[in-house]
Amino acid sequence: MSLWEYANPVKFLALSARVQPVAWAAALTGIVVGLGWGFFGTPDDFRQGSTVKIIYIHVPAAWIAINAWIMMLIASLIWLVRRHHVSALAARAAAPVGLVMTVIGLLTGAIWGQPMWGTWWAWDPRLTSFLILFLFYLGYIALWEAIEDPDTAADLTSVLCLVGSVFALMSRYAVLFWSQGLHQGASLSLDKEENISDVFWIPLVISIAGFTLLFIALVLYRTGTEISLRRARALAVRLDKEL
Amino acid sequence: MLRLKNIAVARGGVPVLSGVSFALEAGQALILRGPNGSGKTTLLRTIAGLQPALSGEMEGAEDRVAYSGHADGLKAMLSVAENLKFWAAVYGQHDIEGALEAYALAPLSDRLAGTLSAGQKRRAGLARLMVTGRPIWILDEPTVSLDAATVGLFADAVRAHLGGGGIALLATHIDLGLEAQVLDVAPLRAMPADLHGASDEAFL
Amino acid sequence: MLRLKNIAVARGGVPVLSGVSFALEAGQALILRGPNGSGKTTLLRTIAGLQPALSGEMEGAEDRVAYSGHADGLKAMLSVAENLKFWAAVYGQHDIEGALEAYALAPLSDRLAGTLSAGQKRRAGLARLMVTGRPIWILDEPTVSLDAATVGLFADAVRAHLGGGGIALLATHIDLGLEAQVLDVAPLRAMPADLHGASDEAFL
Amino acid sequence: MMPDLGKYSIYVLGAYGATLFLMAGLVLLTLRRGRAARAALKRIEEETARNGKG
Amino acid sequence: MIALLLRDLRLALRAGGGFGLGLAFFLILTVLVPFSVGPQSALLASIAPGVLWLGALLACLLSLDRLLALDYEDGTLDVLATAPLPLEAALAVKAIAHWITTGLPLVIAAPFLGVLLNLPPQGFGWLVLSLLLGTPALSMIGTFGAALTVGIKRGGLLLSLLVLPLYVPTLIFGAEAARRGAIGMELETPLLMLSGISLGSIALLPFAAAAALRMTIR
Amino acid sequence: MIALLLRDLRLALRAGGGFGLGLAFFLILTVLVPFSVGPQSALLASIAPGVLWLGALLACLLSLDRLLALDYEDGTLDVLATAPLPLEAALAVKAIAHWITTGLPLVIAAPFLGVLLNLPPQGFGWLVLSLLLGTPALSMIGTFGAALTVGIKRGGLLLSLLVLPLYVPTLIFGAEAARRGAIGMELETPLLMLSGISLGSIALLPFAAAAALRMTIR
Ligand code: HEM
Ligand SMILES: Nc1ncnc2c1ncn2[C@@H]1O[C@H](COP(=O)(O)OP(=O)(O)OP(=O)(O)O)[C@@H](O)[C@H]1O
Ligand SMILES: Nc1ncnc2c1ncn2[C@@H]1O[C@H](COP(=O)(O)OP(=O)(O)OP(=O)(O)O)[C@@H](O)[C@H]1O
Ligand SMILES: [Mg+2]
Ligand SMILES: [Mg+2]
Repeated sequence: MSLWEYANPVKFLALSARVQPVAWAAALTGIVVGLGWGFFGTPDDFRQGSTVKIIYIHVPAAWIAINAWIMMLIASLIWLVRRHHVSALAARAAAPVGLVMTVIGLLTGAIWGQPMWGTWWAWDPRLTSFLILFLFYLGYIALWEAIEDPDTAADLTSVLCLVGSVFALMSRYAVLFWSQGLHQGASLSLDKEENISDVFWIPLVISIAGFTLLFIALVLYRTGTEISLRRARALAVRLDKEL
Repeated sequence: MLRLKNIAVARGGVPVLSGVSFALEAGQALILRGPNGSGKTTLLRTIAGLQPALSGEMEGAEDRVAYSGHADGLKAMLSVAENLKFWAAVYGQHDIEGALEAYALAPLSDRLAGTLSAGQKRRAGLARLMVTGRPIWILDEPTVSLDAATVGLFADAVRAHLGGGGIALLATHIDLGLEAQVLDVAPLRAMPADLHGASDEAFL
Repeated sequence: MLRLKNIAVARGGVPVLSGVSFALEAGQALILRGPNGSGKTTLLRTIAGLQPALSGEMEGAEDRVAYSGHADGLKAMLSVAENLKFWAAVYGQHDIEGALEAYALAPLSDRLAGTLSAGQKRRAGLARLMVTGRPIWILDEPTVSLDAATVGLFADAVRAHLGGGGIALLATHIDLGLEAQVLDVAPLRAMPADLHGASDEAFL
Repeated sequence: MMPDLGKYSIYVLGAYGATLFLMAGLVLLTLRRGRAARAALKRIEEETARNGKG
Repeated sequence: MIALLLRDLRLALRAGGGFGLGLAFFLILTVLVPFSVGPQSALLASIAPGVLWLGALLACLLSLDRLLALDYEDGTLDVLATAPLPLEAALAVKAIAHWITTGLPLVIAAPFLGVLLNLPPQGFGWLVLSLLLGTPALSMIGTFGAALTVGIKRGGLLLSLLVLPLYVPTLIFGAEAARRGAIGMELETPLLMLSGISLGSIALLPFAAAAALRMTIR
Repeated sequence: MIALLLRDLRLALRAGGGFGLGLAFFLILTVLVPFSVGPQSALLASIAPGVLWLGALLACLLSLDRLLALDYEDGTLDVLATAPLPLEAALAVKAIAHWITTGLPLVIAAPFLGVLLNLPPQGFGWLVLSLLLGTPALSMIGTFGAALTVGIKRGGLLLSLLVLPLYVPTLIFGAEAARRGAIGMELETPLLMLSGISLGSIALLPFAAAAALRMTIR
């Protein structure tokens, strides 16, 4: 059976009904364990003190924020090329989740910045790119909301997502050119020597996994909501076709 | 020649008509009738190529259609003659005299389109069809706001177009005095059973 | 009662009609006829109080008029019922059931006005008149885009309004089957000799 | 049980609090909207079934 | 009148109604400022109150063209003008609805954007206060401008042009108050002037706006 | 195609057509900046290139909603979509017309406004050059945004919201080039990037815009 079978809303709902309980439970476990361990069970950093505990939220949120957009990009492409409704609706369902995660990343970063850098906000390239990503989420959601016809909305938001991704990438280079950074470099790469020590690393990875599962569970549920709305609309139309 | 076979059309993702079939030879006209909301506008827009059909086959429409919808496509800040000249140029034509004459627009040709009355504006909108040089005219309620005399001018223009080997497809609620076939779309309403290809079909 | 005496009206600074006089008692209707551009819209807007008359006297119109022009005054993003309720509230009324019923709008009442077809939209626009509670209806080409059945509904609504002591003033190009006086405005076209009060008179 | 957060306690607690608030909000709104949509669908499905077509 | 206010608010909240768009514009504009003048935080801090006031003003300005033009196009204004409601009251209500959907969110969002521009901590309260006192004037003046330009197709830019000069006094006193607040100077005078402008606008401009509207729709 | 270009230019020149409105907005905005950030000339000089770029960008942005919406409302787009002209070409022509009527005047006016903001003398040439290279991208990106939002009633503010993030790279490189020019730094890289963005947009965006437009009018 091909993967595309699940592009059928009914099949998708059936599958998602089976996956969802597992996803929710695993997400809850991951988040509780990851954050709990991070908050209660890890030592303070010798330089950053207890603020290092923010990392267990900040990094997973930032990770989801970026990957949610990539998922939306892929879903948009699938919709444009193969016109599978579920993928368009999944993109729509993911956007608000990505937006909230972006906000969490921004907020926790800002809170972290105050004790570490002495400022809530600096125009560092990483921070700035993130803010631009936030704007792209806003525009994408606003376009979905503004268009009445669901298929047209799916088409147009997909085009926006494609073109927007190109411009977001260009913005990243522009921002790097424009300002030098304060922000941490990537410290989670597997091949690098100076990885952060294991005490921080393990709860962080658990937390990232928890956030990712939460994202999956939320998107599955929200896609189901969108499918219900479309289905209700389709049925309603056929009912009061009496004109 | 324009041939439709078993066409189904949708509006707002909802199928409104299905099983529309007809064939028009050069010199023939077809009048669509049907109550409000039956899908005439949707069908005409589909034939004009402004939206895709749900299913079915269509032949002979591509690049041969001149469409005139509820809006007139006139710029308020250009004079009637300028408007017509622009559309003539877009369609690779030059002469607008014939069109001005056919709708008695000569006295208004230097007026800005924005200062015309409802009926005068419609007249200028109809004249636009004559400068396209396209063989198939698709007209959605062309005589809205027109007085009786102008409806006569319009009927003459359509007859001349048909006489020259053209085809005309009209949706209207009133009688135009044209000798043409009539297609009542009311019985063609899309039934739940034959909603194939509706964009929301996957959700049922 | 609505009485006009020797009214002259202008559009874009140019007088279009002069010497318009008529009187309507409760229960009477008047249909304005005239070719395109003769000034019917201008006259109706003047009577509704949307623009001043050049000269002449008018009685009985103030604050008793409900006007319906080429546009319908419907918000695309509100449902039909919400639109009607809003207008009812503005005119201090509450009940919209009668209006929905008169135009068979009940099945459409939860649809957003923006998704209606041309004729359905017009129907909702006409229903608005019924929730104003105003005695004088002024209607500019009310039956544009309406199918025959709905024209019948409209005629019934007007008859009911007249029967309740109302007055109706209509401009139309088609026959509505109403028993009403008819005023042809064509002979009333403003002559250069009687341009009293035109806004450019001072320059003559 | 509560770890000693030192002078940074407001920052850490603030970050955790804000996050929990936002995530709870997201989940609750998602569930609420989902429930409403599913209920509406159920209603209309029943109506369709009653009308004997669909 | 309540019906009109409720309708306007409901329309603003509906999909595509534009609620929150002014806010988003404000946000984006604030973000663009560092991109154009550079990321140095001292420079940004010194222009922050002015930029925020200017941003709020522009966000307000850009939402003005929806204020009356939509009602004009679909014939609502024609009907309102012949309805029992006095046109002055209708316009005042529309200005209030505009303030609630545009001005108020801007006031609430301003401190957060102040963070982005490194506004000094002591300036936040004064910034919010000055916006709270000044934005009602912006909405009311804007309604007047909208009434002047309503008949003009896509008159948005013309509207901006007409309204911007009228906004100058509000902007000067508002930005001055916010700037003085940020650097801890005395700021009673500009705040008083700002309140005066708002009160005067609310008291008088509905009449001017109604007069203008009667002329444009005729 | 020439006919379309000429018609657009003629419409822009007619009364109410909007030619010069973008320019006037640019002017007023520049004048408002000293009112909002205060009159110190050193501060103004240091933000001048950025303010001028931002002003040009906003002036461009605000004229976008006339670009297609008017043609949509009066049915012209429906007819254009069924006309022999490819829609991609029609949209490219409309972007060119927009640039000629909006971008070009801004480029020409920028030096004069630079004087108002104490822009250092050596910066004038670079400012003009950077605008000349960057404004075509603004027009083309704007056309794409307009095509996305054309069916939406008064989508002006939404249009701004969608287009502003897309404008970010152009703004950064443009303003950076102008700023470096004003203080005499090396500026080859930003100018090259700016040209690259413009050329890329002109080559690719007409296709995206035409695709979007086909979706909106159907
Ligand atoms: C509002 C301000 C901030 C924003 C928008 C922000 C954004 C980001 C982003 C986008 C990432 C990348 C995550 C990934 O690559 O998956 C990240 C990672 C990280 N951030 Fe921040 N950040 C902010 C402030 C801070 C502050 C103040 C600190 C600490 C002093 C900090 C510490 C870190 C660390 C340690 C990482 C992990 C780096 C890695 O493993 O790649 N951030 N942040
Ligand atoms: N955006 C939309 N969303 C959902 N349904 C729509 C939308 N637009 C139109 N409809 C519906 O589609 C149907 C067909 O409309 P269409 O405009 O084709 O009818 P029509 O035959 O032209 O009617 P009229 O004679 O009133 O112009 C109508 O029932 C209408 O309510
Ligand atoms: N803005 C304007 N400036 C100058 N003349 C105008 C303007 N608007 C309309 N006119 C002219 O005024 C005259 C009266 O127009 P009006 O709209 O009242 O006619 P009408 O009788 O309603 O016509 P129709 O039946 O076509 O609707 C027309 O000749 C028209 O050309
Ligand atoms: Mg129709
Ligand atoms: Mg008329």
